[in-house]
Amino acid sequence: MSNKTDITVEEHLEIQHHVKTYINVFVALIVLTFITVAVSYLEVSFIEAFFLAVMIASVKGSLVLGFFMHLITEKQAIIWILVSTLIAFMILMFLPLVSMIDHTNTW
Amino acid sequence: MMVMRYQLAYPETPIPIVGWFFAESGGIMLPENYNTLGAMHGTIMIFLGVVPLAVGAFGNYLVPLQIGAPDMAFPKLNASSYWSYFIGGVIMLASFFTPEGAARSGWTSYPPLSIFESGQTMWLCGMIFLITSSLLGSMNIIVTIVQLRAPGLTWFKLPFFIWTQLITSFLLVLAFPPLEAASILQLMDRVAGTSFFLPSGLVYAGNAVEAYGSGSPLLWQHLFWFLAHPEVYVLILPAIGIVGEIIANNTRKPLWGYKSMIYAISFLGFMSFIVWAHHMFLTGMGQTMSAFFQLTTMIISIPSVVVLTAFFLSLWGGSIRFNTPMLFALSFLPMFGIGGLTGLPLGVAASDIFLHDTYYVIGHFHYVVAPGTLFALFAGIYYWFPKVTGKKLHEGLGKLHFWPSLLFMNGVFMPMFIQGLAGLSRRMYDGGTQYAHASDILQWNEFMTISAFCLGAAQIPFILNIFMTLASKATGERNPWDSTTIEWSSPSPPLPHVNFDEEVHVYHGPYEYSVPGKDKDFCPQTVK
Amino acid sequence: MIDLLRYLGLPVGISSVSGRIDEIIVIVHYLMLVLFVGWGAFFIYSLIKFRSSKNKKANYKGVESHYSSILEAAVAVIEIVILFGFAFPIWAERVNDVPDSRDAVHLRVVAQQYAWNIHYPGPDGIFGTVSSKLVDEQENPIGLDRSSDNASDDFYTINQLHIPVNQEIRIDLTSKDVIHNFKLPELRVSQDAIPGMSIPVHFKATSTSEEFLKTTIGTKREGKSLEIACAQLCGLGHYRMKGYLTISEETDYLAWLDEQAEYLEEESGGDDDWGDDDW
Amino acid sequence: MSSIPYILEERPDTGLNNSRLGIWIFIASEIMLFGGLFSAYVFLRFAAPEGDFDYWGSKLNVPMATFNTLMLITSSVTMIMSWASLRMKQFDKYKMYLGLTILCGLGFLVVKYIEYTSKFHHGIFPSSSTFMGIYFTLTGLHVLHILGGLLVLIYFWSPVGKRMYDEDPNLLANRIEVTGLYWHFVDLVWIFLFPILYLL
Ligand code: HEA
Ligand code: HEA
Ligand code: CUA
Ligand SMILES: [Cu+2]
Repeated sequence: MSNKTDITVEEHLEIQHHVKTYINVFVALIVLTFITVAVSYLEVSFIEAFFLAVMIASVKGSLVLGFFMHLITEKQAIIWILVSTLIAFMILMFLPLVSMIDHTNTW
Repeated sequence: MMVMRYQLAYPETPIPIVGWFFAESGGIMLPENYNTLGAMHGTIMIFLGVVPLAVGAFGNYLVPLQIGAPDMAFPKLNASSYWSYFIGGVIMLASFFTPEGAARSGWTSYPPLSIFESGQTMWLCGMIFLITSSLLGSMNIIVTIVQLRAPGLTWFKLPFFIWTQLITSFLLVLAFPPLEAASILQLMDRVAGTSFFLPSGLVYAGNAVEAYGSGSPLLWQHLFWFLAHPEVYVLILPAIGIVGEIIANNTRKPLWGYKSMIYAISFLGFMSFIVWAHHMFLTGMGQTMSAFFQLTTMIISIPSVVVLTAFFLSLWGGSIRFNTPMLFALSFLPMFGIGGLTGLPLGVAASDIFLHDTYYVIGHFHYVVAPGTLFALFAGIYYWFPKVTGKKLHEGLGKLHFWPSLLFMNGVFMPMFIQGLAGLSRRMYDGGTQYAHASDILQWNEFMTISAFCLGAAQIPFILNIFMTLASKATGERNPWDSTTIEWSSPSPPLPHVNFDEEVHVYHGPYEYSVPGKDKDFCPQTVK
Repeated sequence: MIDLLRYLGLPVGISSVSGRIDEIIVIVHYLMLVLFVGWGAFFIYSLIKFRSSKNKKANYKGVESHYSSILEAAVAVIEIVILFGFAFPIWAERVNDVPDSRDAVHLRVVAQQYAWNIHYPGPDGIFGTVSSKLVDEQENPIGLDRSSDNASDDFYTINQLHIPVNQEIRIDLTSKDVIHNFKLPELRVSQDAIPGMSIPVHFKATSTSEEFLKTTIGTKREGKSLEIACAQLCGLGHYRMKGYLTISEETDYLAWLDEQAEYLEEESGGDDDWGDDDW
Repeated sequence: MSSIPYILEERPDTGLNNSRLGIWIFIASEIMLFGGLFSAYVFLRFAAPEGDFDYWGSKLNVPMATFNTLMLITSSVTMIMSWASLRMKQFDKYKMYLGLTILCGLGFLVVKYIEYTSKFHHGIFPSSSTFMGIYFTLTGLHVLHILGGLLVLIYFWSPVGKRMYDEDPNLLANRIEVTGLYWHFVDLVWIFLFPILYLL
């Protein structure tokens, strides 16, 4: 790694390049925010609205994760941790729901 | 605390010695006391006892040693985990002395009961701290294992105990937060008047409940068991790890099927997230879900069988030394076997119809946690005591501790299966005296109570042993058991903050015992 | 095995489902016994054979055959067979073959701390409307709306469940306050009563209370008839939340129904307060 | 101070340093924490009477929340800029960006405060309905996360940061990177909270 105060020119350029990406992502996020709000005024069924909203949120989320949190260049170990978290998360989200629907309930 | 509760073999008679606790009722235990003690026994044993012991104490102490690291990765985090535990513990214990009393809705805290009953608020606050503590602790363990392994210590050279700690920590990290969320929700229900867990139209004690309603009591059960099933493997995995270490050491041969055991427990860890609703078969579950959860429950029993089988086969061809740690570790096997096997009829929904919430369940899980986990922890204490203090516990007293414990453990818990088969419900203040179908098996209550007292008495040699040994002179022997794993190459006790007095480099797998052609029957990981 | 389990405490089963449930309990216990004895024998044998005083030097390799995997596979296969052959069908029948009112004696059970309210639809076989707003612990514990259609002939009992023998019974189970569990141990019936949900249970009793009492002669249970137990912690009175179950021949059952109808008649002539009936 | 390895430099075989791995595991547990609440939200929404959630959801103030979303996104980008500046050894820029981040965070809190109090003024409390209950719980927990994050940010913005920088710029950069990861995560949670609570 570099010493205390100096960094090499290449490093500097590389970071500058990253900064450009950050700005682009920032703009994309802003645009998407307005799109979500706009979309919420569409007259669609709940399920459609739900999927639209979650889709856009997921896109935004992936942008944040991927670029701000550098997930796209992150190490294997962390990807593994997140993938298993995601699986657990999905289980937590949907199994209770499915089982609620499956319940025998005469009301 | 256990013992007091168990007085209930003699319902409604004044209780000797501890009767002052129930002074208002003339020494007679009231249902509220009983329910409180039941709930708090479960909570304390699990969240304040075994988890902190197995993960907090054993994990924090042994993980750095066994991987040749100077310390845990985040010492400050460790301290905050400890303090969080401390606060949580104080809240839990203090709740006994508040006017409201401690929680009395079972350690499962099913709403709506838990929302109406007193004492629950403190329980929830305590739980939030305890959960935070466990979370911080397990993050630390994961980072330590991944990052601080000594040079040369590759994944498949890790001792089995480390693997169990790693999986356990993952279970904690992923399963505990939903319970924290659920606790927050229940806290809101209690203090902010929300109704997450209250359906509409409740009438409690003759009055309509003034809440908005439209919540669901089942939501709590889902969130609770989403944690609590992985939790039971949190209780058992470190125990299995300890037993593995001790068996390898005292059979003087490598663990049989080391890799397959690692795969088995990883699989077990994953599966443990999708079996939770086997605790909820009788909540009106439909065919699809019950089939799914029965299937996963049966599948998850297979890795346990694999691990146990590996342990049994490890014995074959060994040169088995029967010292105290080994005795506890060996007795763990059939005891966990009984506990695990009795899990099967519970996991089959059709038989669970009859056995659900009977003493059969109590028997099942006490066999896995008491003579199971608890024995493994005892084994671990006997085994690592020389490392921690530089002094070896007395063998004779150890055996005096072991044999009566084994006997009376079974005396306490075996009859539970009989009572369960008779259909006796759990959490009965009077031990079931009211019910006709319990009349045949009531006599067992007395037997179990006496056994429980004897079991308590059987712990006296253990405590004596600890104090006597502490008072004796340290030998500082590094490796009294002729063991191979890394912790035994450090001084006893290990040096503060660095643990080891020389650079650690690892050359071998964890269990190189009786390697053909070597003159000594063990070959430490750190020696070329 | 069933004798062993009976000896240990398993009560006699007297319903259409008890036979199959007992059967599966027995099968699983066989599996457990075989595994336990098998492994146990191996365990003890190894401990004796390989004790260090006799076997000075351990064998580095240990067991080399892979029979154990076969064994593990066998355990898996047996479990699958148990599930698909027995457990799933029983459950399917339990939750999918719920009879409707025409084919069964249809009752409602409303659990509360600490009692069982049994709601009978009366001769018309149709339940009146209930509402939690009308609940009055003294006068109207189930919140029955007497003014609604079909409600006039409804009646209820507290802790007294009467059913006819050999007829399909369907009970819609719910709770007023907290979660309870409606358990008839001898009938192998058990179901959580959850507030906000109404969950059907169905079964057929195969022996009357009287016949059952005969089987208890000579045991500690002699003279104690059938009961409803609560199998879910529901508060301080959980341990005493007990109801009584009476299974009678159809004629006796009908007579009992008539009796109840008469009470109802008397009551509606005068004013209310008829709830706590004949016990 | 300590002999613990891989505090800053990366362990060769995992390619990670301790704190980066640590924070990601922390985030994993946070995902599950919010996951529990999201799961509760979905479960309750399905269990609730038809239209109940829509009715109460329509009482929320969308423009304010949109504004807040933009605030958080901005704070995220300033956060990462401050880290980038630090890596380019431009301490003053770092301090400015970090200050902006803190301001955005504070702004978020102020708007949230206005939102909450106006709800209370209209007699809307968590107990008003299940939707409001989950709304207050979710956003409340999120606010707590913001508060926690702000405390850490202020800590690094204060002279402590300067001292740390003078001692070892890489240490500060590492701390800021880790804090940033957390901060982005909090932003991420809001990105999901916003449509789910306000727009659906
Ligand atoms: C350490 C804790 C622990 C462990 C490991 C387990 C393991 C298992 N548990 Fe248990 N369980 C609990 C703790 C545990 N449980 C607790 C605390 C409760 C009650 C909670 C409450 O309601 O309060 C409970 C309740 C519980 C229920 C709910 C019952 C009910 O409420 O109706 C069920 C149902 O499926 C179940 C199933 C199982 C199964 C299938 C396993 C399987 O993983 C077991 C697999 C193991 C084996 C199959 C054994 C293999 C070994 C051999 C084959 C060799 C044996 C032979 C010799 C040694 C000689 N458990
Ligand atoms: C880890 C968990 C654990 C352990 C070890 C135990 C141990 C024991 N338990 Fe417990 N029990 C539970 C968890 C546990 N239990 C749970 C979760 C419930 C359900 C609660 C509920 O209904 O909500 C329950 C309920 C329960 C009941 C049923 C109550 C009811 O339904 O009405 C009974 C009844 O006999 C019982 C008895 C015992 C006995 C006699 C022991 C004996 O084995 C105790 C013997 C104790 C010792 C031998 C000492 C213990 C050691 C330590 C505390 C560590 C000391 C540490 C060092 C010295 C380093 N328990
Ligand atoms: Cu009703 Cu227990
Ligand atoms: Cu379980």
